[in-house]
Amino acid sequence: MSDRTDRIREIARKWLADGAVEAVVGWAEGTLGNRTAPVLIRKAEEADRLVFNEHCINNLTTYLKRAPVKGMQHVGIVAKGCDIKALVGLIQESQVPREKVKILAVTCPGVQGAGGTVPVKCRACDVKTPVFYDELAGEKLESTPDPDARTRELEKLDALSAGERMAFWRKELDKCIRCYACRQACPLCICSRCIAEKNQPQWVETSPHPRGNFSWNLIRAYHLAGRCVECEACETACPANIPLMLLNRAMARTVKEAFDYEAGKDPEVPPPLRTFHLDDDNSFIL
Amino acid sequence: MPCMTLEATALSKVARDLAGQGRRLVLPVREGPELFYREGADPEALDLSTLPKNSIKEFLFPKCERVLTYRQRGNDVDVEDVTPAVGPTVIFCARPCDAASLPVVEPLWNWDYKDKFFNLRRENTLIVAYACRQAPEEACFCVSVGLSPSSEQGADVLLCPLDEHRVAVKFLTDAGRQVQAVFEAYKTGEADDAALDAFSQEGAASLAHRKKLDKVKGWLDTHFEDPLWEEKTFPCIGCGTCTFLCPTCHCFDIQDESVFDGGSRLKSWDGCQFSLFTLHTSGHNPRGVQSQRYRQRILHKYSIYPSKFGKILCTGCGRCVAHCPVNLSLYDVVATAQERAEKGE
Amino acid sequence: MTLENIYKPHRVRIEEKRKETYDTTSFKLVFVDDEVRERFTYRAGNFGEYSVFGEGESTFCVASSPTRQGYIECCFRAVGRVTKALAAREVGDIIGFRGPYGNHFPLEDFFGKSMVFVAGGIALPPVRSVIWNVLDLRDKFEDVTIVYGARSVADLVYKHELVEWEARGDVNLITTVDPGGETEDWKGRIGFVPNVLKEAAPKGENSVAVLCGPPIMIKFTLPVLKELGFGEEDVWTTLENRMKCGLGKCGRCNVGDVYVCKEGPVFTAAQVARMPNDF
Amino acid sequence: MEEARKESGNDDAAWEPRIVAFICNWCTYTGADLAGTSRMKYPPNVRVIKIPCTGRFDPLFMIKAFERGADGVLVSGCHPGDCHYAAGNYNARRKFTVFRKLLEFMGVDMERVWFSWISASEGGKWVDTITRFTETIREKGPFVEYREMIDVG
Repeated sequence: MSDRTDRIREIARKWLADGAVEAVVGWAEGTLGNRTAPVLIRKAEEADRLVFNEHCINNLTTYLKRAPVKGMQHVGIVAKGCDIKALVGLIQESQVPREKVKILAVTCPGVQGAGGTVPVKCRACDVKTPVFYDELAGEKLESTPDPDARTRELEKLDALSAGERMAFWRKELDKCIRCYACRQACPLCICSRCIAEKNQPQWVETSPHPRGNFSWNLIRAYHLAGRCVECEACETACPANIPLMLLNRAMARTVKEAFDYEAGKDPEVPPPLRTFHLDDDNSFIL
Repeated sequence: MPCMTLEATALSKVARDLAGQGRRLVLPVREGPELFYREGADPEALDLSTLPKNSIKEFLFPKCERVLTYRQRGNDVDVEDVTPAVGPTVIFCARPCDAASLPVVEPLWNWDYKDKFFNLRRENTLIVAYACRQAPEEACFCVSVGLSPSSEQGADVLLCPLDEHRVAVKFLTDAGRQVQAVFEAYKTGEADDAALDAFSQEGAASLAHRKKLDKVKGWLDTHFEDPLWEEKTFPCIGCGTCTFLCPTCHCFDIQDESVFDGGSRLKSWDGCQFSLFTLHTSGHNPRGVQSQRYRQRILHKYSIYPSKFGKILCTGCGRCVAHCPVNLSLYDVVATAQERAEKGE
Repeated sequence: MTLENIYKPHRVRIEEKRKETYDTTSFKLVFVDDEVRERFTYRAGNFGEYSVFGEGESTFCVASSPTRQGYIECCFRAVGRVTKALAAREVGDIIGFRGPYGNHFPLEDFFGKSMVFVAGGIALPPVRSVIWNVLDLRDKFEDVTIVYGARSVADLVYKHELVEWEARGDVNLITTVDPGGETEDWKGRIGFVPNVLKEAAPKGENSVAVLCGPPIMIKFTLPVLKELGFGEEDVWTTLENRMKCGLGKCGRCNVGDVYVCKEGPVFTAAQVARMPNDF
Repeated sequence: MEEARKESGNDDAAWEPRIVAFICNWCTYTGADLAGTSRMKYPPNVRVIKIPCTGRFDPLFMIKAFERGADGVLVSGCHPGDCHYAAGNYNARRKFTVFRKLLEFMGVDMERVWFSWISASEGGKWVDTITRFTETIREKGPFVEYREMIDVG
C-alpha cells in the first residue's frame, strides 16, 4: 500500500505544481486508527498528506457536487475503481464535464468494512485495476469477482412471500431517522433540492414514521435505478444500519435483466431510464 | 462506604426482574457489527462489549412523536391533546456518557416552557448505568468535558464492573434505592471504597491522553470568523449523523401529517447540519454553507449552551467522532481550539 | 404533575380577512374559547405561531395593538406551504394560534419621547403594532413620524390605515416607493427609504426609532439614523429568524447565544451590533 | 382517526375494493369515456385520475394512493406506437419495469399493481380490466400490510 501512497503523492504533486488542477481531492490520515479522512489538497507541498490504505472507504466523487470543488475548473480526484464508476455516471449524465476532472486512479486490493468485514463490493469487484483514468497508481491487480456476491442476500428475500418481505422492510425501515445521510453520501444523488425537501406539494412525508420512511427509502432507491454504481457509500453512512444496498442491488439486477445495462461502465451509453427500445419487455402490461 | 457486588452473569437476571415488575426494558444488544440500545430485547442478549451506536436519547425524546391530533370539520377543526402512554421504563446498562446527558438537557426542556413529553418520560425512567472499566472506544473523551468513565451523573443506580466477574452496585437516588431489593437478591459480596477508587482511576487513566477543554469557550467566543472553520469542515457532507447519534443534540422540527381530514402534528428530530434548518422563506439562509452549520454545532455545544445553562452540551461519548462517515472529528476541532487558546492564538 | 401541552394552539376564528396586496393577506382573529379570549394579553413586539391544521405552523408577529382587547391581527405574505394555506382560509374558518411569545417593545420607556417609525414592505405589520399602541396613548408621546416604503405602490400593506394616519394631524406620515414603482396617481415620495428618511430629518434628540425592513434597507438606514443623532440604544428593530417552536427548544433561531424566540425578537441596534454575524 | 377511516372507505367492516387508476388523457380516458357513453357496466370501485400521458406517471403517485388507502393501483395509457407525444409510453414502460420490481422486492403484492394499454376505442377492454382487477382485489382483501403503516402519524 505504501508504494501506492508514494505514487499518489507524486502524481498529485506534479499536477498541482504544473497547474493542471486547482486542487486534488484525496484521503489523508484519519483521527482514528481505522479511518482515513477526505482532504482537499491545494498546494503541491501539501501532497504528502495524501495516503492510501484499506481504510480509504469514502467515495470522494461525492465532493464533485459540493463547494468548493463544484466551482473549480480543473480538479484532481483520487479514486478506486468502484469510485470511478460513479464518476462515469456523472459524466454520462452531463453533471461533470470529463475535461474538468483528472482521475488519479489507484489499484485496490479491497477496503475494510464495518467491524473489519469485507464489503460486498470488494467481493464482487471487477475493477481492482481501474479502466477509466488519467493516471494510475499502484501495480495492476487481477480482479476475481465472486459472481454471486451481489445477489446472494437478494435471493434470500426473493424466497419470502410478499407479506414477509414487507414485514422485513417494515422492520428495517422503522429504524430510519430521516437524517438523509444516505443521500448526502451518495455521489449520484445530485438534485439541488431533493424530492424529500419539497413541500408544495409534499410527496414524501418528512417525519420518521413508517409511512414516510417507506416512501422515502423506496423513492431513493428508485431514483438511483440504473444509476447506482454500488459504491456502498449510503449504507456505510447510515447511522441506523439499514441494509440500503439490498434495494440498490435489487434495482441493478432488474436493470441488468431487463435492459442488459450496468451502471458506471461506459460514459458514452445513454442511461437506461433516459432511453427505450421498441421491443422492451411488454409482458407485464395488459 | 462499602457497596454490594454481584456476578456479571447476574445482570441479565436483574434486567429481567426489573422488567418483571412492569417496566419497559431498554438494554444494549448486538445487531450486526454494532450494539444498539433496544426496547423489548431479550435480557439474555445483554451485550456490554462496547458503547452502543445509538444513544438513550430516543427513549426520552423519540425520533418522531405525536404532540396533538386534529380533524377538520367543514371550516372548524377539532384539536386533541396527546399524552404519551408512558409507563415505567428502565434503561439498563446505559453508559455514563448517556446517563449524564439527561441532567444536561433537562434545563432546556424546562426553561419557562415545560415540555411535558420529555418530562413525562423522564419521570418514568429509571437509569441503571454501567460504568466503563476502560474507555470502550477509541473515540471516547468524556474526561474532557468534566465527566469520567465512572460518572454518576444522571444515574439512579451505577454498576461498576470491578473485574471480569464482579460488578459493584451503587444506589444513587431514591428511585435507585427503591429497586435495591432486586439487586440484593443476587448479592454475592461487597466491595470497599479502595476497590471502587481503583476502578474509577483505571477508567480515568484509560483517557489520560485526552485534553481538558476548559479554554474552548473563550476561544470560540472570540473566533466566530476564523479560517479553522473552513479548513476543518471540508469533508463534512452535511449528513447530520453527528446530531442524530448525539445524546444531547435536541433540535427538532414540527410537521403536520394528514390522511384526508385528520392527522397529527409531529415533533421529529432535526439538526443544525441541514441547510433547510434555518432557511428563511425569502430564500435567505443565515447558515448557507456547511462550515457555518458545523460551526453552529460546535458553538451551541461549547459556548451557547454553557452561556445559557451552565453546562457543556456534550458528554464526550465520541459517537459523532466514531460514526462520522467522513471522519470529521468533533474532538479534533475542539482540541484544536483548546490548543490555540493555550498558545494565545 | 400535570403539565400542559406547550405545542397545542388555541383555536381562533377569522373574523375579518383583507387582501392587502396581490400576495399579502391580513386577518383579524378572535379566540373561540371565551376564557382564553378574556385572559389573553400580549405586548407590542410579541409574536405567535399560526397554524393551518394539516399544513403546519408559521411564525409571525402580532400586528395589532395590545390596547385593543378581544382580538389579534396579523399580516403575512403567502410564500410557503403554510402561508399559502392560511391565505386560502376565509372569514369564519378556524385556525390555530400559539403565543404570545418573545419579548416586546418597552413602551413605558418611550413615554415623553418622539417616535420615528421606519418600515419597508411587508415589515410594516410588526411596526404597526407599536404605531397603534403609541397612537392609542398619543398624549404620552411627543412627535410621531412614520416613514413607510415599498418596492411599488402595489406592495404597500395596510393602505386604508395609511390614509387614516395621513389624515391625522398628530402624525407625520411619509410614504415612498422605489423609483419605477409609482403609479400615475401616486402622491407620495419616490425614492429609497434611507434617502427619504434623511430628507424628512426627524430630530434624533429625545427620540426613539423603530426600524423594520429587509436587511438591505436596515443596512443603509442605520447610518442615516446615526447622522440624525439617534443613539444605538434608541434604535429598535425586530429579528425575523426561522422558528418552529417559539419556546426556546427547537434550536434554529439563535444568533450567537441569543435565542431570538425568547430574548427577541425585539432588540436595540446596539444589541444587534454585539451579535455575531450569523443572520 | 376512526371516523377518517370510515369516510375514506378504510373501515374493514364496510370494506369494498378501492382502486385508483392513473390513466392517460388521450387513450385510456377516452376509452373509459366510451365505455360510459356506450352504457357498459363495470364496478364502481375505481377512482380515476387523469394524467396527460403515462410518461407523466411518477411512482410517488402510486405510493400516495397506497398511503391514502388504495387496495390496488392501475396505470393505463396508449398502446405502444400510439402515444400522443410519440414516445411517452415507451419511456413509461421502462419506468414501470424497474418500479414494479422495486415494489415487489419491498413486499408489495404484484397483483395489486396493474398496468395496461387501453386505446380510445377499447371501452370493452376498460370494462373488462376494471372488472377483473376489482374481483382480484376483492379476493385478496384490503391491503392491510400497507395500512398498518398508514395509521402511524
